[in-house]
Amino acid sequence: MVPVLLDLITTAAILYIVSSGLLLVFGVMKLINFAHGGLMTLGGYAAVMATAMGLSPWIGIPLAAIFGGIVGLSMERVVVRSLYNRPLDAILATWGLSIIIGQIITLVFDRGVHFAEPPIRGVISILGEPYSTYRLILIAFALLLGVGLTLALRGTSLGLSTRAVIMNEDLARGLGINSGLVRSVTFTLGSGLAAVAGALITPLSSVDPNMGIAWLISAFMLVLVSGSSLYSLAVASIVLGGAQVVVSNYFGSVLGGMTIAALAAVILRIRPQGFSYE
Amino acid sequence: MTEVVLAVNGLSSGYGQATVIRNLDLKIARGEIVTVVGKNGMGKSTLLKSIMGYLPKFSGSVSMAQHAITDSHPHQIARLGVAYVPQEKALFQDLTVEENIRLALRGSASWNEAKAAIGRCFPFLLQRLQQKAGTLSGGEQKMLLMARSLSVGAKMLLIDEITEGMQPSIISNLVKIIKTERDRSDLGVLLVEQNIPFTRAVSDRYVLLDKGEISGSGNTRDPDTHEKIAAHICL
Amino acid sequence: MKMSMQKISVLLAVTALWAGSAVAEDKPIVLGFPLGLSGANSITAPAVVQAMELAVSEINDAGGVLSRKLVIELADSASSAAGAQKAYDSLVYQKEVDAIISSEPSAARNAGLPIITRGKIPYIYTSFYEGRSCNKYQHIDGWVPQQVVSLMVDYFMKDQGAKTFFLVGNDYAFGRGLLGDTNKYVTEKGGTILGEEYNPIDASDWTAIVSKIRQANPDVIITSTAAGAPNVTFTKQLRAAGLTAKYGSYALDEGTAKTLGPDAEGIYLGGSYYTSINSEKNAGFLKALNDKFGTETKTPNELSVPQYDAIHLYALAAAKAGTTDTDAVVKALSEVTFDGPRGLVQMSKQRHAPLTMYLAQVNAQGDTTIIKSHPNVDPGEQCPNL
Amino acid sequence: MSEANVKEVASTSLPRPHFGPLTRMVIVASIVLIGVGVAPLFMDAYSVNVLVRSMIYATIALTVDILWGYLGVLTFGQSAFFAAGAYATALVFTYGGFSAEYAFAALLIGIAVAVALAGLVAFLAFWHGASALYASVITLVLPIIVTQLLFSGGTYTGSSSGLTGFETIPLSSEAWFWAVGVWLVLLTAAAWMYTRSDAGRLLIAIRENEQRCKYLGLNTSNIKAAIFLICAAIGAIAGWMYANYTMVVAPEIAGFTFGTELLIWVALGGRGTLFGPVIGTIIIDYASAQLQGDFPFVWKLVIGIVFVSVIVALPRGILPLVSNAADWFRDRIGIAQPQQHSQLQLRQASRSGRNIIGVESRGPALVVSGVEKRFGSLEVLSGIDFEATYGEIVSLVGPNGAGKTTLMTCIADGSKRSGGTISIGGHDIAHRTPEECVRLGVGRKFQMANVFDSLTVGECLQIARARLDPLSKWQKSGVCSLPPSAMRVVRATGLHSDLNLPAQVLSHGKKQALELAMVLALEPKVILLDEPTAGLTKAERTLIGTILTELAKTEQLCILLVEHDLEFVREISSRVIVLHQGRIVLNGSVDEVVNSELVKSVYAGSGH
Repeated sequence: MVPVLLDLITTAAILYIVSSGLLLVFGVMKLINFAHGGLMTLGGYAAVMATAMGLSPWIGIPLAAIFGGIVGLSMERVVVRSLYNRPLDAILATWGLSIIIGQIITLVFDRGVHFAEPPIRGVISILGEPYSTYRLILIAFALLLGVGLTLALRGTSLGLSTRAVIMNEDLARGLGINSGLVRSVTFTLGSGLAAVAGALITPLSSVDPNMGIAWLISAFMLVLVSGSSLYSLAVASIVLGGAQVVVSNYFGSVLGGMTIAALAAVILRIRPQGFSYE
Repeated sequence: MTEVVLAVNGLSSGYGQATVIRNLDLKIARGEIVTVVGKNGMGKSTLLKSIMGYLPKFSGSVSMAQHAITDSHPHQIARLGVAYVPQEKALFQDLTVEENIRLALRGSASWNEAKAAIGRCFPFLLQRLQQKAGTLSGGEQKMLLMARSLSVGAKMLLIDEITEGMQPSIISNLVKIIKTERDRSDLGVLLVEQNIPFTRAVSDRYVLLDKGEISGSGNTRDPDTHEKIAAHICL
Repeated sequence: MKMSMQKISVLLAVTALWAGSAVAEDKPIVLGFPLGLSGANSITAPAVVQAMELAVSEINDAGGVLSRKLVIELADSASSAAGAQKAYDSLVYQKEVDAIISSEPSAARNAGLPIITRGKIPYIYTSFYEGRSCNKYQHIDGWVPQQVVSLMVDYFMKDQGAKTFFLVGNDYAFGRGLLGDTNKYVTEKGGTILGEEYNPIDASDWTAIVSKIRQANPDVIITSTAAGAPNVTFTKQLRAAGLTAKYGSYALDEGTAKTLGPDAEGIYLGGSYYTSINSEKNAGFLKALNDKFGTETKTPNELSVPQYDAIHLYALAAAKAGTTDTDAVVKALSEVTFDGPRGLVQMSKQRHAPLTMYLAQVNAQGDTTIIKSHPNVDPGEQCPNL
Repeated sequence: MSEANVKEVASTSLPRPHFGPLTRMVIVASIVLIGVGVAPLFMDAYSVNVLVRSMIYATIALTVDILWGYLGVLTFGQSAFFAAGAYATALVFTYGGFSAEYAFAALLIGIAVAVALAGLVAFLAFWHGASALYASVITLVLPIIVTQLLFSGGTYTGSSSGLTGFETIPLSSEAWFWAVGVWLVLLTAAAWMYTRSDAGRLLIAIRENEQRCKYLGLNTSNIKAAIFLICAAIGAIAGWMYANYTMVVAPEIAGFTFGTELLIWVALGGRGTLFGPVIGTIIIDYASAQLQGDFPFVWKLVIGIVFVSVIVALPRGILPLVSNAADWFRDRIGIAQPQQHSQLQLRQASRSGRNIIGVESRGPALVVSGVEKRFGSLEVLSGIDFEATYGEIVSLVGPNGAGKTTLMTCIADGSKRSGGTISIGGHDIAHRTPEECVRLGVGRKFQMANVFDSLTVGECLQIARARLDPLSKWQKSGVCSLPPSAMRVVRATGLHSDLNLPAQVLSHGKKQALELAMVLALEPKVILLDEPTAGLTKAERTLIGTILTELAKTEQLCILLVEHDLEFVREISSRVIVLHQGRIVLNGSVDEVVNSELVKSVYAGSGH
């Protein structure tokens, strides 16, 4: 029971880390960033570069944040900005951007798998069960991310402005908040988070030009059932991630792989607002 | 009269294809309180939204303290010192009282000055800074709205039907506060109203709006004010 | 728009036909290579290209085949069925190649086979695969499950005294086929299968499977995960969980093992080619590659060496048949033998090849060490009707 | 206009001899068909083979265009239906062997499976209230699950390797080229005729303003589902052809990647143009066969960059750019294209009466009792009780936020109120959807003029009439029958001379009038008008007022009116209901209300 429980919590933590950037963008801008997977890949390669340069694997994480942020900012400026009123087109355009990111990575590196040194190896014993230390650290990261983002949104004036734009953009503009700037910053931050997530999962994932795509659909579904709340996302990660672990354990991984997408579709059919309160 | 703070020249605007405001001229001087009176659907709110940059201006120009704001965005206009109080959805219900006010503070305006202004006008709010705005009563929410607009160091207030659903006693208090703050910092105030007693008590001038055009105006001290306005807005 | 495009094609076609007939006598023999230049197989493609270039230049330097030169015609199959259809069409109908040699995923091969059949062209498939692909124009010099299973399982059971096994694969034809055979063989030999688990081919999360392995606590884990990412994600997640059972993989290649760093150490690999094979032919092959490509040399692998062998086999077959005529070449391909880096290769068993099979282990440096080899391992019943 | 069937030619342009669109289409299609017939004789085998596949893909791209470009449903899932057709064929041939009967059976099975899958998707994605994003999500999940099922089929479905080695219809490549080419041309022509037809305009109406369609009594969910099912069937047919022609199936044809590739082709060709996606698919697929080998990675990068640029800068794709350039060129050399005026004729509809379910002409038209509406803890309406009879004009007045529009919504959509009952002509509306309420005889006009901006005035009227006069599915009928009431509004406001103008260029007043005419075209018994005179000039108001008064009298309509213009209210109302803070504070004659101190205080704001 203990390992299944730990699997459940760590899976939820990984899903939370992977989805939070997408949620931030969806919450503020009401559009789905399909380049999220591509940005995660970028983060994975940041970790590869950190290894290649002989830096500590931990350096890969801020490096990923910088890469993702820069790429995200340019994407917002050049492409996403003109699609605020065309949310379905925004999905397609960001998907196109994801293709572009993947191909550029392929051209710069190659199509193959690359090596990134994991920050930590080994297992520690939890209630007599040996368990992957890194997966446990990811729980801490997820908590840190959740608390950090919540504090950033609640404690800083930019965060306050961001929340205001989420709640009522027109009113926020009338109070002197430059909502365009808030969107830019949000997209940059969301992209940075995507890349950080990519760097964080490298110890558990292969680093190749498609690494992020595998996570995209799960992240996308989680965000849709979470609306725009970080809290709902935590609930959704635990419920859907948990369902995936349970289904994989008792009905096989093949069904487990479909769990998040299928369950989310059904949840949204029954309750269009998903796990959020509104 | 002294320096003009808000000048509207030949403004036409509206929604999409529909022209609601037609060729409208209006000037507000510093320290002047002007009320636009009209029935629902005559374009009062549209006028404020157009000035604030929410709606496209089809023709004409608007300037605020000598800055042309005809093509400016709402946030730029707000930063020039215009505090706008919309009629509906004017508060962030899920944010606290303090957050609602802080959101409007820009650059020079400090939280301490804002608190001082709140203490002067609506001292009860200081005890409730951490309360969610949505949990305030309807009347209290209106006062929070006023508090927000008065605490940001604005030069010009645009207020859309603040008295809607307000108790008469609160209304008379509001009149006092608006006038005091006007005297204190030489504010220009543009109100949109249907409440005749409030209009008479608070403003220096009134303008009658009819189907997007100004159909009359006057000084609120004129003895026939009530009749003129009543004839305009009642059945 | 459509019309004008067609006109251009018409012109091109006419020109090609005319040019073709004029120089028929001494034209070179064109070998078509549909190859995953993009998509999943693009990882191994550069090594494959080098191996084929080496083979062709060796043959041409020795005077060619039937005193005609060999020429390489490459086409990208994008490692997919749709891409393969385009590539095979282009090679068969546009480039009019004399034979096709390829090392693609099974879906791409299957997509190409109907075109081979229509075009009536000798075809050599050079990848290890799940077995039982039969077509009258096809020969195969890669290994099939029967050839590797006994080698791997016998080693663990006899040499290492292992009793319990856990099988892990991706849910795809090769994964299922290989593990199914393994399961059967282990049971026959008196071992116990504690679990046989499959993950979707595009899955990146192995949490539940790793958990089950931990609970089952087997002596040996044998995997048949898909090449590239799945091999890596599984190994990383298995190692992160601190599981120390013996780990044998049918699908991990030397190159990917290197990108796993210390996680790959100790993994047993089964197959027909490793660079560490200690033979004169292999040493000669590696040297020739190095001489030809220098610092650009890509590590040869389980796809590139069979490709090298296949080109030589084709050359021998055409020489034996005395013609490039399809039926004669296909017949000769079952008869010729080539002694290459992998040892003797003859596609004589129902179009499949008995091969020398090797068991290797990854060492701390990420290189492989050969532990065991079985010569002349029979592919068994593959195409009894051919 | 007292006689029925009086024709009225709306367009003023002179009838001059030129080919009608239908004739031109037949000519173009014939030329292309001849091209298809001749092409394989001149092309090399390679081009024939590649183009057969490209043309099969083009038929699915066409369905993607109908769904996305016309209906506004962004679908990632057409690949799944393609796979259904292809796998049905491969499985039947693999396990049953080939025969003509089996080939036909495989086609039927493929279509059946695809339609069943599409039915499931439609059930999930197109229910009343589902968002466009949700529909896309479902179409995204579909290929993922179908692919997984194919993998899980193991040796039965061939898993990752797919199925091959089965015998199929023994046709040469050339024969396939002809068969697929003819099918593609016919399908494109049919799609072109359908999208140009009256019924095809409805797709655009749904894309633009689904809500308005529902309030015109059209069950948009069913319409969307029907189109989706047909497109799934066409996808399955394409899959059947693919499996027969290529003699192989692989799971990738079901996948999300192929689904997105279809979207890319459609986007580049030009969504909503039919020809663009068809030509785009053929060119891009053909070109990628050539270029992908030479520049494997750069080619995909280029496609990605072009795709993003097109989405951002040319949402209508590249084809419109080409045709605009052609128009410009024609203008330059002076060959002016004759302006296509569909010459819509208005006819007076004979009274149908069949639309309203058993109206009790005696008794009240509308009974509202105890109606409440709450948003969370906020009470917007409470204890609303009133009745209105046929021939009566009742005005709802009250300050902003009094709940007037909310009350209208509750009457027109049975699912909106939180409590109480409403009945129309003696029928309880229960929890009926807006389109069902229309069947009970409710017509609703919205506050902001709510018409279909990119359709013409005539098309807007036809769609308003669609519930009673089914739209032609293959041509522009050129006729729109209107009941006398709607006809009167159209003629009085001069809309009859604007029938061929896009609705978006109308003045605000004419838009309001058009919407009113659209509502009247439903032959309602109770009409709800939300500020019909907002933004109108004095003259327009008077006109509308007169029309409404007459309609109430002659047609015995019950009209419920929300109005701020109290002068207007006084002129036309038979009764006035004053709403304040969600309650009825007064319900009486015009005079009673006008002279009420209560009302004055409500309006003048001097207390409650």
